[in-house]
Amino acid sequence: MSEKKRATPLLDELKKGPWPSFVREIEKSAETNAMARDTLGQVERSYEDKISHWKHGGLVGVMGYGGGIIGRYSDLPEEYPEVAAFHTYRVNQPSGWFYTSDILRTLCDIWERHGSGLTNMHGSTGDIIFLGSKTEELEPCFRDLTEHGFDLGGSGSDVRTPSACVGPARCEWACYDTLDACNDITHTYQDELHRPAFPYKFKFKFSGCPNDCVASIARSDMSVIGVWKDNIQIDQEKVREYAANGTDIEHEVCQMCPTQCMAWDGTKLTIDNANCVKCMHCINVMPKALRPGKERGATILIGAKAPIIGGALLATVFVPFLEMKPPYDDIKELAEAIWDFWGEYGKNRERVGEFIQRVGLGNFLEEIGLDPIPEMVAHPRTNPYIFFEDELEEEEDA
Amino acid sequence: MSEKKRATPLLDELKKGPWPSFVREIEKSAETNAMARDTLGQVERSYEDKISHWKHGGLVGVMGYGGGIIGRYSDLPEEYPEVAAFHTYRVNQPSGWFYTSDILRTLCDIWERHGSGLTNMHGSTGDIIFLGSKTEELEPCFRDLTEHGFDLGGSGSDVRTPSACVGPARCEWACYDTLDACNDITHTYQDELHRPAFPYKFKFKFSGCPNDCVASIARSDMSVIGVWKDNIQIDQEKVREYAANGTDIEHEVCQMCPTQCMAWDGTKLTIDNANCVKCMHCINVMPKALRPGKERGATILIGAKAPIIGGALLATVFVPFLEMKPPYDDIKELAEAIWDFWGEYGKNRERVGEFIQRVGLGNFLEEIGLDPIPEMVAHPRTNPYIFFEDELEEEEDA
Amino acid sequence: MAVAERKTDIGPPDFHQFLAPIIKKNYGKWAYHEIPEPGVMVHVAESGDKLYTVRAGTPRLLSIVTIRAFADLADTYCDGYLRWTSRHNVEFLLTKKENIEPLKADLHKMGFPVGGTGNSISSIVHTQGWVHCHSSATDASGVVKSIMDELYPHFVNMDLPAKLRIAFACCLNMCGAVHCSDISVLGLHRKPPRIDHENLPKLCEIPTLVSSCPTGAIRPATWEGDPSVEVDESQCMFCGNCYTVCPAMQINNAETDGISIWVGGKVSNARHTPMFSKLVIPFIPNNPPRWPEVVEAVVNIVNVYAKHARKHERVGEWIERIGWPQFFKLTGIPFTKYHIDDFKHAGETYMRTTQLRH
Amino acid sequence: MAVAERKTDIGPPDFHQFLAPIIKKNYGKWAYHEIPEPGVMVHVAESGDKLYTVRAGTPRLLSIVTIRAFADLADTYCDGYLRWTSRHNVEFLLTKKENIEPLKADLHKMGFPVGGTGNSISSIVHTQGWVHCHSSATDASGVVKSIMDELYPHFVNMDLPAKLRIAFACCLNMCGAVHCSDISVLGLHRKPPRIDHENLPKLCEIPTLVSSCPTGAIRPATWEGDPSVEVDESQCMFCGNCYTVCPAMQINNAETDGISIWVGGKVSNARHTPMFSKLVIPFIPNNPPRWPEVVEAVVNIVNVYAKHARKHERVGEWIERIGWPQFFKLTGIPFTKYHIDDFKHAGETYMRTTQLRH
Ligand code: SRM
Ligand code: SRM
Ligand code: SRM
Ligand code: SRM
Ligand code: SF4
Ligand code: SF4
Ligand code: SF4
Ligand code: SF4
Ligand code: SF4
Ligand code: SF4
Ligand code: SF4
Ligand code: SF4
Repeated sequence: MSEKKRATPLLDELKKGPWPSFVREIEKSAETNAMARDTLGQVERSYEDKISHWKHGGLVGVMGYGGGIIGRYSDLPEEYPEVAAFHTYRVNQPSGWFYTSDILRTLCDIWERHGSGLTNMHGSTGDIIFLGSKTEELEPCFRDLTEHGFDLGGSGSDVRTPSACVGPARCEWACYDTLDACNDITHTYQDELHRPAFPYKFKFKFSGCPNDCVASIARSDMSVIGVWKDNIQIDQEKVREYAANGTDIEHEVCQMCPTQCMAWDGTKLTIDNANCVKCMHCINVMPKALRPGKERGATILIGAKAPIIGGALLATVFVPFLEMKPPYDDIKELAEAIWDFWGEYGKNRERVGEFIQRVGLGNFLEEIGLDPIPEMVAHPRTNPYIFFEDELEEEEDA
Repeated sequence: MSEKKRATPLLDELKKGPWPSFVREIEKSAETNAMARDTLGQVERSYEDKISHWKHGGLVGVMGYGGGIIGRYSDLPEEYPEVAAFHTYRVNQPSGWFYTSDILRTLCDIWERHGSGLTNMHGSTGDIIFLGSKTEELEPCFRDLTEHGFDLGGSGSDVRTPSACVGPARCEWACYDTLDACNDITHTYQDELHRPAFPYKFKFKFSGCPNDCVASIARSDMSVIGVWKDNIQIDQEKVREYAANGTDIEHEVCQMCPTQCMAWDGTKLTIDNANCVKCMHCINVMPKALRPGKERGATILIGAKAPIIGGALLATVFVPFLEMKPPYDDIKELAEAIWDFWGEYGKNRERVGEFIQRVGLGNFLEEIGLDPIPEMVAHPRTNPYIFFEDELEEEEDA
Repeated sequence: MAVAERKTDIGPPDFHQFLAPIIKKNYGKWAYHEIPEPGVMVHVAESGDKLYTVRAGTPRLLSIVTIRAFADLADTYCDGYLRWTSRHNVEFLLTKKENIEPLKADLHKMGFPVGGTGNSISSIVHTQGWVHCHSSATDASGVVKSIMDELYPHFVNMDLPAKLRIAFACCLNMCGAVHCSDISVLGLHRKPPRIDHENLPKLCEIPTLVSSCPTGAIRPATWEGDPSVEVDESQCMFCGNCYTVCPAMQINNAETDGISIWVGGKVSNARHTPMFSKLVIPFIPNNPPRWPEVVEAVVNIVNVYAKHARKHERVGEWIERIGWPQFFKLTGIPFTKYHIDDFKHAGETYMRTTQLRH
Repeated sequence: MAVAERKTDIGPPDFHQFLAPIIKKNYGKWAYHEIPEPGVMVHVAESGDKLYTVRAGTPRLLSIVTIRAFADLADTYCDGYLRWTSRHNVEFLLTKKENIEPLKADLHKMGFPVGGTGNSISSIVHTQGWVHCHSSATDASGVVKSIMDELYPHFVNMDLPAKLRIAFACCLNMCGAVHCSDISVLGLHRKPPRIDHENLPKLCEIPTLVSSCPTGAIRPATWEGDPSVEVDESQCMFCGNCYTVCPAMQINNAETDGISIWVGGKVSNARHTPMFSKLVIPFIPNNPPRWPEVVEAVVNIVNVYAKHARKHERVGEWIERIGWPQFFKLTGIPFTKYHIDDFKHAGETYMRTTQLRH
């Protein structure tokens, strides 16, 4: 164990200033934890050298799981022996990142026993990240976690840890129970989450309305975004109140509506709901006066991802409106139909969004048994290169 | 010569109805011209068979020219011997398609002497099309044309016949002299027009304002579109007149302005000219009240084309504003710089728009010596795949 | 000798010699214009001079007989000055207002409709078809005539929300403005090329042919010992580019060729930026001599547009406002997998927002 | 024995057990919310119940020491109920309004700022950097800390035209929301990988490695008789994907790695559809420990935006309104050839209209 606190003049600069400092956090753990101490040392060294001193991980993990642990080794193991191995756990967070003080202490105690005492609350996918474990602690820590009700999240080519916005627990706009849907789907797909069997990762994210507070449309292979079908609920009295209190309804609301489907005559707000695209803007500006309609469900979009390697993708509309009731069979059927086809024909490291573009959305829909509808496209094709295959088949049959 | 008028029951159906009939036109010539007679026959046959009876052309032309004639042969030469060979001339029209009765009669006389008596006024590129000539007539007809002041237009991989909107001859919005520019460029590039030496065709089109009445932004490799830099000229009195006569200025003008840079208070129209994108809409609606500004020139755009083979392209902004004064040296320099680079590295049958996409607009600009400016893009890149070549070079030099 | 006299590279005649004196005088000095009635425009110069234009529709394919008749009309009514437009209409350029009516009467007698100005349907920009081209998947002039017979009232009136521009092309080369028109009618093939192995090596360069295929469906192959090519039919989308470069790749097919319909393109920069046309009806079989299904489809789209669009809204702008699902609903046109792009930039056309009408 | 007891696949704990009673009671029955002051929200239920939320910024990298301190605060002020947000902020869920001020005071004492609500800059979504990842072209936490020290006033106030969301990622894998954020800070490499030929055959599968390269720059090759690969450096754009799949393709480079800045992305479907971030500064060298040039660049963009955007306009919406040329002018950032896309769909980003400001 490296006993001595090393000098970290560069990192010390990052203790200054009003924003809370990650250096202070590492130092807090370093007071009692040697791994945290060597973390400080190695990171200081990176600041000197302007380069990462971590190496690839290799295959580390817990028994029977193919994911959930990211292996990591130092390239300066002699200088920073406590972080020679410095793996992370992805601990599957509860839906909506809700905790009690007790359960947080339980987690802290486990991590005090087995690792660096450093965490991320949370990782970008949503997991509780336990940052820095030695190889020999992996299995004991895992046991300690499961005994206290926690399990690992995903990594590698599997279902990744799903996440959900705060939803009906606190938000008046949640059009379905994001927390329950996230929890249900996560439990249903434990095997897919722990045993990578896909061409690449597959992420679920659940947002309760089109504000999309978990960025699902940009960051998940299956994005479930709450929406309503009927009319926006208006309380005209409250609209007038907003106007009286200084909201410029004409300019701030009506003119910013993407379809210009609203009108305000100074006393009454009218909405042409048939042309409302449920963007949320007017509701966001006047939450006391406007509310989503009552016929609620979700839009299902498929295939978002970061740029590596074919370029970033936003998710594509697959189902404009789906009722969201447990046990969420429709969503599961859709996910499984997608996995079957992608699982068989997807290339290694090809996200489902890229796969769809490769085989063509039309063909993809046919294979998973979904009818093409105009809601799925921004506009029909502009090029005349149509594969008239049915025609060929019909005639071959004849 | 086929003497007999054949029965054409299918084509006869197309003599009915209020729109002027091309069948009647062919019949008019067929009264005195055997080629027109056989044209009727073969077209009727196509109507029966639902298929074209023309074959590829092969290399026919006039001496010393590589373009201007489209070769064509019948695949039923025995049945329609008069159209066994049925080539077309592309006769370069005068700028703006202006004629006098005399010059039209001259053209008709030439075409009576040498061909079918059928024309297109005009072809899609803008040429006067003489439709249907025998091979042996090509050279005599050409001589007759040049003796009367006409020359052939382009075909094949050359400069194609440029065309121009009516411009200053009749249109109050022309921001430069489209007719003169078109005429000047056409005369400057006679060699490039008649002797194909490019990877593929290169079309110029000249429109006097952003209404683009010759569709140059969609159909030309170099699109020259008139525009102004300063403020729209407003006659407020006339604006009020339009309002009084029923134009709903708020909805028809202000709200339809793409940048929402106009305001109408019932008596005065204000334009935030810094945000006007010169779209023409407001001027189009109120031509008596509004006029383009006084500092006039043109935007130069490059690379439009039909879909074959890489997909259709609209033209890309290269020069946001160029003064348009004879001898149009700036435009010529730009065109020649493009031809040099594209001529050397363009693939066979690769339009300049496709070539730019293949080598990258940034590289292309560098090669032709034009600075990159944000006006050239709808938005900067969204993917992080940047080729930092300068950096590499600098360091290699060091 | 004779050769020495031969003139070449003289270029087109200088347009100035064909300009009417009123145009020469007011060249570049026009103040404004009005459209007093369909097909008639008056351009007023800063000098106060007035130029009257009478525009008439033509079938584009004109006999010299007709052109001479137009010349005669021009002599009678406007000192011999006339022009054609970029959409195949003929324009008589008058200085005498009183000549408008007699000119219109004569044109009417000759069967040439006056109109095409303002918010009308102007002449259809079109191509050769069976009259001249070897590539055509359908005729051009016949389809255009059949459509314009029905749309005639919209040519001679200005009763639409905005200009409506129709283009026609007989094959994917799209010689015209099909890729950017309010409504486009496009001939297409639907079968892979039939290879004439016998003549192929004589007629075509195999490397050029192979590289002509946008999908890479063509590969070099040998046929009875001779060099030729083979086509992976599952990769062919019938573009006909191989046929353009090689006559031995026959793409025309009487049974399966036909017509597709596209909408929502535009060229002008007014209001909305220029847009491509989008597919709405993937296929209608050829049904000469009058293509009734095609005509009906076009008329239906025009009617739905005329009924629902706002003033000044071009077809594509209208559809953007109401959304494509609504367009398909209002027109009753079925949406199929063929509408979904699957070419190079297909992914860019997928719907990537929840902004939908429900 | 012990193995038999081992629990697996139990999934995450059921969230219901962590919900405060007021939440259980009013679950799905919230009526509206207000933001009385920065960092404090009140959600009012249909029942009339009121839930107060106090939101505090964190560095995301938290010691268990801090987490325990948060737990203690939760016990003191809100019966032990708290949560984290999707942007790494901690939220205390109170039923007693009078506890807000003391809680804020305690947080302030501990150094955790209260804010991040409404039209503010919330915490930066970010990644591992030199603290944990082998791919990082720069550190994450240090850059984020340096930026937030300067933007702190925008976290504790709600003084911007709209929400402004910043994301950071240390390499092109973009573990987070860099591709869709108002402002993004992205680490990037600028040199081709250095190949460790010696170890490559042991560590990596060559076909997988070859196919990992998006530009096809990697080809199989032999090195001193052994199988390896070679890189066509002119085709490499330094994405690092080869390094992800193969440790023998070292991409990190202390001299040439650094940071790029992107703007104008968004995720929400409010008003404008979701948008990608666009490149504005191609490269700034790494300058630890406080990256002053990066901080300055971000602050400049925030200031220009704050000054010019309209209320409710996100960065990307504002730029769309004023146009990119104007954005570059106002910020004083130079436009270069690197800003022009040259990847797969590059042509779709070229300006294809005359609609320009002059
Ligand atoms: C820990 C985390 C970043 C963080 O600091 O929060 C992370 C860390 C890594 N990501 Fe990630 N990704 C993390 C969320 C994301 C996200 C965001 C999300 O899930 O919403 C994305 C973008 C969205 C997406 O999935 O497209 C993301 C896109 C990637 C990619 C991009 C390739 C792809 O298309 O998937 C890679 C490359 C790969 O998979 O080989 C990658 C790979 C990696 C690896 C495993 C590095 C590698 O090359 O193998 C990183 C391990 C770092 C380390 O040392 O711990 N990570 N990664 C996030 C997971 C924590 C968690 O479980 O909560
Ligand atoms: C005659 C004309 C159509 C008409 O009826 O008006 C025409 C006719 C032909 N075009 Fe065209 N094109 C004609 C204007 C166009 C236009 C419109 C324009 O110029 O504004 C276009 C679209 C714009 C563009 O250039 O992209 C056009 C795009 C094509 C293409 C598409 C490939 C490309 O990217 O250039 C081909 C294919 C080719 O070049 O091999 C093509 C090829 C042909 C050929 C030569 C057929 C061939 O495969 O070799 C046609 C000869 C038909 C015949 O038998 O006479 N034609 N062609 C037009 C020329 C008349 C004139 O000179 O005035
Ligand atoms: C004569 C002609 C130019 C020529 O040199 O031949 C011409 C002439 C005029 N155009 Fe045009 N345009 C002509 C083809 C075009 C084209 C090209 C085409 O159709 O292929 C376009 C682009 C069409 C498109 O966007 O797809 C075109 C888009 C316009 C516009 C913009 C319309 C819009 O709102 O998008 C105007 C403005 C207006 O009409 O309000 C316009 C306005 C005009 C004005 C009013 C200009 C003027 O002040 O004289 C002229 C009379 C228009 C009328 O017919 O009502 N002209 N105009 C062409 C007549 C074609 C015909 O016979 O029908
Ligand atoms: C707590 C949180 C959800 C969660 O489960 O953790 C949340 C909660 C709320 N969001 Fe959100 N959003 C949260 C992340 C997001 C994200 C995701 C992100 O930033 O990565 C987005 C998408 C951002 C984007 O577009 O790039 C997001 C886009 C919105 C919007 C749309 C803003 C817009 O105009 O584009 C609203 C509406 C508004 O604020 O007017 C909104 C509104 C709200 C409301 C007012 C909803 C409500 O009635 O309770 C909540 C308080 C907002 C506030 O902070 O002012 N929330 N919200 C997230 C807090 C993050 C944080 O700590 O700062
Ligand atoms: S996504 Fe919608 S429902 Fe969920 S927290 Fe955000 S605003 Fe509320
Ligand atoms: S939700 Fe959006 S689209 Fe619907 S009315 Fe409100 S602002 Fe308009
Ligand atoms: S392009 Fe402009 S200048 Fe030319 S005719 Fe059309 S409206 Fe007039
Ligand atoms: S020309 Fe177009 S952009 Fe300019 S003010 Fe008129 S309508 Fe607006
Ligand atoms: S569109 Fe095709 S078939 Fe018609 S003229 Fe052009 S090349 Fe020939
Ligand atoms: S028709 Fe087009 S896709 Fe088919 S083989 Fe020929 S070139 Fe290829
Ligand atoms: S962005 Fe890159 S360097 Fe940073 S954590 Fe993700 S994979 Fe590692
Ligand atoms: S860094 Fe990217 S582009 Fe360069 S060789 Fe590796 S995978 Fe290919």
